[in-house]
Amino acid sequence: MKALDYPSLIRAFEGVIASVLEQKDHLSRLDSVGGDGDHGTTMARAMGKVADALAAHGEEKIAVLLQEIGWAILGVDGGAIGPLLGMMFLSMAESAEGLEVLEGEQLAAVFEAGLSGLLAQTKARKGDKTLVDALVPAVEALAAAARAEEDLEAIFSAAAEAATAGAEFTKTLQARFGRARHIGEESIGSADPGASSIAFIFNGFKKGISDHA
Amino acid sequence: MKALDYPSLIRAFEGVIASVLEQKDHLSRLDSVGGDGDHGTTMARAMGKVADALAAHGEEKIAVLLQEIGWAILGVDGGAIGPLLGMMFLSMAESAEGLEVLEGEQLAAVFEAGLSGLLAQTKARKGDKTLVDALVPAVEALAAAARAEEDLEAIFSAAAEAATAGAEFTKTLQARFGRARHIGEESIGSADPGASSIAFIFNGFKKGISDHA
Amino acid sequence: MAMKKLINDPDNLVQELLEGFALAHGEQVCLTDDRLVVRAREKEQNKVALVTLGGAGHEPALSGFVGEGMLDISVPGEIFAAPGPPKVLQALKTAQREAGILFIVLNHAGDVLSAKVAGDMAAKEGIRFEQVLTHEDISSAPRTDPDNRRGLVGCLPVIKVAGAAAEAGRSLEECAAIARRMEAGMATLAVAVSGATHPSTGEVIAEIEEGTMVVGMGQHGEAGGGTQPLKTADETAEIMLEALLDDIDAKAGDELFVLLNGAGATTLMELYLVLRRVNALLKERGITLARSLAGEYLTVQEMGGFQMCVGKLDEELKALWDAPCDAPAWTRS
Amino acid sequence: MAMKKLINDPDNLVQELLEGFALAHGEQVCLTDDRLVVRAREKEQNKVALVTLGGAGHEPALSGFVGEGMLDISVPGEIFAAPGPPKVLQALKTAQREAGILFIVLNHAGDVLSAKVAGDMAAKEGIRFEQVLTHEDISSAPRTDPDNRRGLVGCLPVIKVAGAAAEAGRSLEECAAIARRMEAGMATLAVAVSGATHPSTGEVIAEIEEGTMVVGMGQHGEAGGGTQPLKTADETAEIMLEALLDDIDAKAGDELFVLLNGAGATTLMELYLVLRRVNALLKERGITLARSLAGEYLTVQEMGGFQMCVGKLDEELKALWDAPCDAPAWTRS
Ligand SMILES: Nc1ncnc2c1ncn2[C@@H]1O[C@H](COP(=O)(O)OP(=O)(O)O)[C@@H](O)[C@H]1O
Ligand SMILES: Nc1ncnc2c1ncn2[C@@H]1O[C@H](COP(=O)(O)OP(=O)(O)O)[C@@H](O)[C@H]1O
Ligand SMILES: [Mg+2]
Ligand SMILES: [Mg+2]
Ligand SMILES: [Mg+2]
Ligand SMILES: [Mg+2]
Repeated sequence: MKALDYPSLIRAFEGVIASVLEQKDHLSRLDSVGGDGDHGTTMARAMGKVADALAAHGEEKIAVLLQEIGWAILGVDGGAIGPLLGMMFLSMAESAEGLEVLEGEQLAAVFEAGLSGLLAQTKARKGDKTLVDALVPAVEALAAAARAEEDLEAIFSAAAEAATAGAEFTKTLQARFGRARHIGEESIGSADPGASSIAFIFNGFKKGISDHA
Repeated sequence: MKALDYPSLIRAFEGVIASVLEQKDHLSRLDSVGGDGDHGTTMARAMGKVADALAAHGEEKIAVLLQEIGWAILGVDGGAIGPLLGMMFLSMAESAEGLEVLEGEQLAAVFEAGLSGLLAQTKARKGDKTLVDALVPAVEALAAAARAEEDLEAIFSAAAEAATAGAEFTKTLQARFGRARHIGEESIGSADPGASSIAFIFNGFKKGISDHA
Repeated sequence: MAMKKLINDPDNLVQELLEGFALAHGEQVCLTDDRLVVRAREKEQNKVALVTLGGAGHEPALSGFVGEGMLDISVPGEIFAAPGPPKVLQALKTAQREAGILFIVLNHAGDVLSAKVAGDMAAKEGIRFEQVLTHEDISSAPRTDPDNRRGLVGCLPVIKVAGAAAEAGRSLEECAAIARRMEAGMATLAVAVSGATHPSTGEVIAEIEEGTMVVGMGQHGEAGGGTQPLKTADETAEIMLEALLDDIDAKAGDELFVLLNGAGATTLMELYLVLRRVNALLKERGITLARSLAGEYLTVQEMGGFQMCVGKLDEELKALWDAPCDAPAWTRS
Repeated sequence: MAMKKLINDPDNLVQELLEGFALAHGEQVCLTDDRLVVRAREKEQNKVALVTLGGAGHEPALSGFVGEGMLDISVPGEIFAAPGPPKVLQALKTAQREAGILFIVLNHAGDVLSAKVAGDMAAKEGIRFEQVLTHEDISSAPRTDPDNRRGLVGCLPVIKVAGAAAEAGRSLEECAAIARRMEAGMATLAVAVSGATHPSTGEVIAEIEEGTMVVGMGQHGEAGGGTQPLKTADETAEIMLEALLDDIDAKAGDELFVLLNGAGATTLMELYLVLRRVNALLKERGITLARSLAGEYLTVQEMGGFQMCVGKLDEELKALWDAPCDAPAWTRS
């Protein structure tokens, strides 16, 4: 399958919810190193809101669903992660406006719009030990595979792999954004919680799509 | 020696200071059982003030010295014990007004006045597990011996013995006054700190007088 | 539990803290050379003065209650220890006036004894004063045995209404009657959830076992209540409120104040949870929560826990409660 | 360290505490259905409104700063976590007026991100506002790297003077300029002496080794400073004050405010000792302690320690500092 339609987008998000919830405690533990230890809790709350949005889906439109998910995540009182992920999905929604399915160039463009939407919120860039380190390679890999007209499983596999590698790479970095920046060199050796969440999100997309392929 | 003159009163109080200071920690520990654990500290501060009063003695008059000691002890910011002991010595001073030496009936009367002065401050009576339990028998023994015209050593020995027995007896009692009353039956088994101080005070009188007899 | 406190020489502790206190609240209070805390702007001589005494270590109490519409003078003692009678007498002399002095004493052995000695001496010197004893701790004795009830944070509402009455020019008799009416209608209960250390000796004040709480704790960690497993905020509120309402015999239609006084480490957050539940429970009984206060007023160093004080209000007491005041621990405009 | 807190269901914690808070301070604040804390008496529409946002668990901050002469609206988040942008947008909509909104944001990633998203949306809707970021923590970055300085208790004096300016009818530009001037001249440093527990998770916030203190602790127990043996109050005051005066480049003849903000378990007693020493040190340098505050304003649960915030004052800022205000955490008549 090459085109992402509404039902598969639903399944993709179901995959995300499962993947992130499984890692709740792990994510909080990562955040305890230099942050306030709440990342898993916040992500879990965000996933609860996403689940509500999925359950409530009225209009079967990709852009509407993405927008509702974006707003749902923005609505989580949860510190840094909500505005970042929320704006990512809102920006994806804007770019997906009017589309019935996402494939090839359009799929790439929608995720790239999500990335830009997130980057517009923060000065953090690659190397700053934030979720950006996982998201940038993930979206690059996804876009490349989509433009190469690979099928959905391959596209999301590539993205998941890149996100995982990006999150892994943050272990070597020193935090420069978010609460963890305040511990300086002590942050080296441990993965950034936000980057890890991105990895679990893309792995969730992949699983959601493959399981129902 | 039968008459307590000014120099021997000085020595008696020097004995009191030494005796009480030696027991500082012990007294605080007793107060920890049901009180706030400060009795030793407060008594030590009171003894410091008494020492200052002894050192400053201008007029060599018994009543003046007793009054200065009373005021000095009243001036200690130390909870229950200051007003009680302070008023005891002030009352003794009043009764000793104009006397050059204390002996026989006068000695008895001065200490009885001290006891009354203290009892006027509180509703506590014998059996309530307070310093009254040591002071009443001590003054009774002292007065009886003084009236029997025994010599000073015997008089203060009798008083010290009675005070010690009175303090010891408080172990069997349940506190009904002071902070310790709030622990109820738990106070049984441990001596009352104030009563113990009275015992150390009278033992101090005795030692101060005998050492220089 | 080792002491985790930022202090200097323990022997200067009270003097130093009072100097800092006077600096922080220079618009409201002054520290005199004889270590009395007095109002920055003296009250008119034709109005009744309010004086109290008590140990330090309970900041902001009691000196934090000095100011317009509240106390004229507080006589601080040492840490947890009453000031000696000479200082108290000095305060009564300083406050002396024809209108008289309302002399508020919390029922603790040291305070009462010191107040008695100083009061007897003041009376001999012809100083006019009325003493009001606060003793509203229901854990230390039943209502029928008032001598054995400790004075806890209930002194604060008493000082507030009596202070407002004095400021309004009411007579000594009237001020005393108002203070006594407030006092008679109120009751306090303390709960402790974690201990504290004595700032001068470093010794532990009240050891509270892990996972438990003690209902009926005294103002200095004196035991006196029942140890029980740590409860929720709602359950704790219920246990305490019920006992207090019983004591003051509160009935549907009554109007009450509720004062939640943090012991030191317990957060305002927790006090707000308790207050919320208290309000709901009062509603169920048809009682009105007419006034409330939540904060740290009379602390026990860094102890965890709080005191709940409830009391009956009538129209006059409410008006006095609402009158302006300007003290470090309570400002109303 | 087990949790010794009186709470109920952690999931309702913030809602419950806000309900209790609104009950306790009903004369000053209201809690709206959309969980904004607003003033009980609305400010005139022709005056600039002040809005801020921030996590809960720091009581009385930030909602305790809502009231006459201070904030119009605070948007509480979850415990230690910023509110999401929709709520913040709602606050900006509620406060919307021609005079404009002064939007005060503490520099923490979550707050800043939420404020940006909400602000961008509000701007699109034509809502007029100016954002002022507070970032005065000298431990997190040097003055040359303002993006990386956290916003600590310095928000309080900024809100005070800007709130007074707004109340006086000053324009949005003027209010913003005043807020920025206050902000630019101030610096904060925190010290922690004992840890705390997170009230919803029960997890330890900041483990502080026995007998040590950490200078440079963040608002939520984030590390960042140097661990050193626990010092006396005087020594601690010196270490902190010196670093702060350096940062703001204070000189003889300057007039400063000093704000000592207890973290939770540290007593007022200790804060008074520190203030006393700060005053002496300033005197030595020919600097005037023009205003001071000591109390619990922005806490970290039951953490032991405090924040010292110092800042430059001029005649206008002093007058604004002295203006009346009536908020739960700060009342001046
Ligand atoms: N300014 C920022 N820019 C980009 N990412 C950020 C920023 N601040 C935080 N993050 C990301 O958010 C993650 C922490 O999220 P979370 O713990 O939910 O928020 P908070 O730090 O507010 O508690 C970090 O690991 C990092 O990836
Ligand atoms: N009301 C009272 N009447 C008689 N004695 C009392 C009374 N209160 C306390 N005491 C005595 O004082 C002793 C405690 O003294 P101390 O510890 O110095 O005072 P505080 O209890 O104020 O700390 C008690 O052991 C008791 O003997
Ligand atoms: Mg976090
Ligand atoms: Mg004692
Ligand atoms: Mg405190
Ligand atoms: Mg506190």
